[in-house]
Amino acid sequence: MEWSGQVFSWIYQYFDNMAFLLLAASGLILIYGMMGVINMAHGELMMIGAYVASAAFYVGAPAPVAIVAAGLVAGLVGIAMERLVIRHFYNQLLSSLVVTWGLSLILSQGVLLALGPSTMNMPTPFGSFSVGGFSFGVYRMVLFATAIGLIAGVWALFRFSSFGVAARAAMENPRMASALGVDTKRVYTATFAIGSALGGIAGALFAQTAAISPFFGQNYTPMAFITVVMGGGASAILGLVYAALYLAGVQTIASNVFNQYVGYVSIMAAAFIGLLVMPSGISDFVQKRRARRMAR
Amino acid sequence: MTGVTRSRIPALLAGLNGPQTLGNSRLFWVLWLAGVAAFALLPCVASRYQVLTASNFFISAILALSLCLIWGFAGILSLGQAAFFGVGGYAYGIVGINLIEATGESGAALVVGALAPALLAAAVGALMFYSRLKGVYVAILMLVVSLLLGLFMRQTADPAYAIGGAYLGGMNGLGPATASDPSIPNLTLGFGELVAEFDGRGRSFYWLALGALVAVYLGLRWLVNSSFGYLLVAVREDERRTETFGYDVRLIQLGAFCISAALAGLAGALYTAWGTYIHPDGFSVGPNILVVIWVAVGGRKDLTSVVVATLSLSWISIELATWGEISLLVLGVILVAAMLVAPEGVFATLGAWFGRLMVRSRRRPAPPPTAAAKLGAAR
Amino acid sequence: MRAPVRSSLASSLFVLSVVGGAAVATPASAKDKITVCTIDDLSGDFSIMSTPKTYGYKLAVKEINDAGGIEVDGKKKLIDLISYDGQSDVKRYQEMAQRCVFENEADVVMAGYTGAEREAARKEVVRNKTIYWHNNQGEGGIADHYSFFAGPTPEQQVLPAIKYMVEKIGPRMTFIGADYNFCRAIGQWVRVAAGLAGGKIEMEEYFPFGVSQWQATIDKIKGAKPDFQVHCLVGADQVQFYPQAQAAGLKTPVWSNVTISDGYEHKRFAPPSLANLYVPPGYIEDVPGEASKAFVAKIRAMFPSTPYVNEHAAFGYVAVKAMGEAWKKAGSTDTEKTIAALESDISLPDAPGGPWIMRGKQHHAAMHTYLFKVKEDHTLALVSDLGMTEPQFLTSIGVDMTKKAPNRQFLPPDNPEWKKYLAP
Amino acid sequence: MSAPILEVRDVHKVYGGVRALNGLSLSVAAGEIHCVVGPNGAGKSTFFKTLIGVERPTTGQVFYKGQEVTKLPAFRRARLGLSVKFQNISAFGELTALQNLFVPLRRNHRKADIPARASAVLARVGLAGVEDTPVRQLSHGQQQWLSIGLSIAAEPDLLLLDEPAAGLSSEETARTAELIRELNRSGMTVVVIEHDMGFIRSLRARTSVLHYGRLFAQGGFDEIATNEDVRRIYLGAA
Repeated sequence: MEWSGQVFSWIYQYFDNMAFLLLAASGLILIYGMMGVINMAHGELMMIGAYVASAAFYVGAPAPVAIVAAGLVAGLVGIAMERLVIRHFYNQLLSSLVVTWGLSLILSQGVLLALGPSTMNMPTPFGSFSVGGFSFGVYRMVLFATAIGLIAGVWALFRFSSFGVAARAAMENPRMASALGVDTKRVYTATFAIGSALGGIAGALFAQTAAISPFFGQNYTPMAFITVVMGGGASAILGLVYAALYLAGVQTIASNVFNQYVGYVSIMAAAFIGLLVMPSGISDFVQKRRARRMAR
Repeated sequence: MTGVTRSRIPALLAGLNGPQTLGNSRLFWVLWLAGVAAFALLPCVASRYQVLTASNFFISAILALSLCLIWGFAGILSLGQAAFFGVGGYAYGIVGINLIEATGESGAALVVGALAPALLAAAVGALMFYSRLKGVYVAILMLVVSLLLGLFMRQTADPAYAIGGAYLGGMNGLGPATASDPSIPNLTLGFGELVAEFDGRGRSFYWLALGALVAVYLGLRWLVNSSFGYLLVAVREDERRTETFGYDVRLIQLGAFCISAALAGLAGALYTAWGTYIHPDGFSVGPNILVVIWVAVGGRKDLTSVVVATLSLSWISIELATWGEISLLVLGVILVAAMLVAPEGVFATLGAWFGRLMVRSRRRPAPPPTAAAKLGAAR
Repeated sequence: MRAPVRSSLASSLFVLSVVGGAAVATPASAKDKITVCTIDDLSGDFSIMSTPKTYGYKLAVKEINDAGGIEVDGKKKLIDLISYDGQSDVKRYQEMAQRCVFENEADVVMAGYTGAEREAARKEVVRNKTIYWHNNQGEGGIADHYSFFAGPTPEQQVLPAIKYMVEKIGPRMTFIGADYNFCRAIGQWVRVAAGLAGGKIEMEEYFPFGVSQWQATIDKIKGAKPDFQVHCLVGADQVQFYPQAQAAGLKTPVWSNVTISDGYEHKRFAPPSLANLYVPPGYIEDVPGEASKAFVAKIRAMFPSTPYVNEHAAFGYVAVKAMGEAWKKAGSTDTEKTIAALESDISLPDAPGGPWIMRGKQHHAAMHTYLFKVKEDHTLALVSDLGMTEPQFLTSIGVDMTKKAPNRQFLPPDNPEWKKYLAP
Repeated sequence: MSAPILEVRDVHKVYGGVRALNGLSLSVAAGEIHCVVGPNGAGKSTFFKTLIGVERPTTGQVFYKGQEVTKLPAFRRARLGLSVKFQNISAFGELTALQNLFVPLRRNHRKADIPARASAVLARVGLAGVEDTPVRQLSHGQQQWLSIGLSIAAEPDLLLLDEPAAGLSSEETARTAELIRELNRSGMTVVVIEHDMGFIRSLRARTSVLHYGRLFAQGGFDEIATNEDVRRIYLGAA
């Protein structure tokens, strides 16, 4: 066991912790940040992704195909949810929370009734590598890279594409946007579908390391929300990255200096303190600091 | 409507009526009294199980009212109301175990059960409101507080986690530290020889819980229709504007928050006394969301609706639990349907609709059209 | 102006009282039957483990009823099985336990998977002087007049299995577990077992339920270089340890008494995540023997979609059968008479896992436990039949339930002889 | 001219890279009506917010009655006798007019006295008789006047009005101007922030023009109205 291995292990854990938060929150950030909807059923979209990926995998599809299929199905379910229910609850935080809690009960319980209490997960691919006497799973790094890729993709989509411009306009001022010829309804539906698809993909990715059950997603939702809210609304996607950097950093340090129990508690404590210091989230805080610096 | 009814209602009721609450007419109060009387007489016809279950529903309704005060009237969203309920419950149990043999009563434990969460709310609330935390950030922060409390309570399985004679007990719940310590006492009120014990399974506890619910309900009606209540609504509608009248909005929010926490704590203490059991599961996400569901489905801006919704939903979900696997699915469908049909709350919408219907059927337009109203109509 | 609300309230009140009236009217007919009331997680996180338990109940009740019922008070009576869904929600257990006791006037209540569920239901049942059963493994040591336990206790699993591991694999072990009562108790039992068998615990750490990233712990375990690991990882998040450890190349053998027997993880994780895992169930589908095969066949005939016949199914079945024997022996459903019968060492020679005997002085049962090992392809190999294991802990600290029930829970620190093993 | 009741010195305010105020200095004399005008984006709303304490200036100072109040929160400034009315209607829609007036009045008066005082305030702003009407049922103009009523119920020394004539008919605008003059006659200093030059004209008061976050010009209304530079920035903005 060498120092290089220990140091790499810390970095590895940091990336791993970050990947967890980023993946769990990547779909939520769109739905919460752009539509003001707290989607408690996001975990169920992840669960659907996990089921679809696993089913596709065991009928012979290669893993990447299974993951894409998971995204597609979750996206379709998202469209149905949005058209039938969610569209009545834009920007109503707690009402949307209640209604999506109901949806989450329906989805998880429906899957339980239809498919039974569990299914086989997928094998973890890629094996391991070692650094300085420590060995590490390759897949966790792939998760991290994928998470970064997905976030960057979403950012680019909303930043550069014409859909992104229309979406941002619709979020900012729906009436103005529709007067300018943006079909706001379709933009909302598409945004929700993309958020849902991201959830499905995240679920499929987690399905390769976690057991799959109808209640698979519920373990991710609260932590994902804390991350999203911590990020703040000033710049949603950047905020998510800040929040993941911050929370995963605190967790990694605390788990290694103390133990993993403290590490877990410290995420919550860090969110508590972070929100008090930055009452509108990290991205808002950063933006204000920058503004103040420019003024001087 | 208010203008008409004000003069006709006895002075006693005037303080309880106002536009902050639906149901201000004489008819409403007659029906209200009939409802309370029916509940009071319920133990005479219902089985023991129904009585003790209804006691639990009343306690839930107090918890729901506590959230209604801050969410519906002061505009503070909280996803951590069950934290105060849990703290109140544990406080009652801990104090009760330690004092019951010395004093022979557990009224002090009930008081601590309300005060402990109020103190917690004062501390957390001061930090939140003086940091200018708002909206969803308050909601999430309170959820984090609740989860942290739950994390702590779950890992107290070690016997070292004992406060006097009370062993926190981790996931298995609060209990006596040693064989010689008493278990969580029934609610026992009074002094010396003059004590009355309220067994959570009996009628006396039922009436006590009903009385507590009625008292909290009337107390909150009075509060929200008082000038402090107007202030709460003012804060909800426009924090900044209220501040420009010289009010420290943060202090008002903190006050409402502490009152709400004390009521939630009272409910928690009653819950512990009811089942003589308290466990850390109450701090997790589900129970916190459940309170929000009760309030949202009822209609967060009306106290009566919240009580009716809590009683109905509790009853529905406990009946559904006997249906087996399909129960949660049906509950989900009910929630989604309720929110789609009446996003502002099923019972509040129903009440407002019936209010309009009553007015129309009497063929009397609601307010005597003032010059101002005419002017408004003309525009 | 809120008449509709009031009137809907009034009508629900009416419904309540009608239901109440009906309930008051029913006991007469209910007395013709023996009522077994069960509460299990049919939905929520724990439905994976607990759904098969209801299969065990249903099979046992069917068998008893098909044989014409049980003769009590001079009359053959059938068993009426009432099952509620606890929804993996502790508060629901409390509420449903009340319903069992007061509304259904149950003769016995069987409820709960986790310790929290068990205590929520058990406290309510025993304070109303009704017989309570818990039918899967637990932390053991509960000495209560009304409470009976069908499943194995830690002393029956940990002591023989750790002894085997120390002797066959090596003395040095690491312990990781969920931070709650059950795993804390298992931790204490592992220390006792290590002390008794001459093993050494190199590392002991507890984790909250939400933990799902394990690299730091994997590093630590590797650093400790144990001969084998002891695990008490509980819940969907924590069991992610296994694929992560495989991926990170941690191949040290693992012993765990919470895996496979409840949640049949070997059927849910893609191989080889769980390879080299040793488990000590009181019963699982793979237990050899005619009784086991017959039991699996009967469960599958009745419930073809059963994913795996686990410990819950077996001990749910055993508990109802044991109550049947006790009622028969007592000739009555009277609570005290039934308890007296149960305390006379009721035995089931043909239980799925082999002979099973309720030890009346302990309210826990003697039974076979087995040591299985998970192979690369996730099939299970029987390593050792640990033999008939007796519950002795309560007796060893001087408790005799047939004489006086202390109505509390005892844990290893209550045995003064073990103080030396438990000291950190 | 008497001593300034309100003074801002070299105030800067930056939002995310945008300089809303850029070295603004301005003073208001006790007892006057003072109008602040400027084209869109001149920094009027930001100026208003820094005066009432909702926003803090990035740099610079604000004085009220000779005391520095730069870092004082809004409610403390209000207690010093500074009262405001926001641009959008800022009465509480879900309360009745009387209950609205409870909010400013309950700080200084006993509960029993409040209804009578409230009626007096309502009469003063021309709204006698609407006590029990929920505010959302009032017309737009009535809500504006009630909002002014709320502000004066606090019995301030300085009244800040942000666009009091926004969305009003010409008849209502004239009544509003009359109300402001009447309040000023009773001893209140009034600062009116307004985009609409027509309304300012009817007040005929000292006027400051803001442009790009600075004081651009100051003087009597006629002086300002005939100033070529002011005309140019207004037309340029339009």
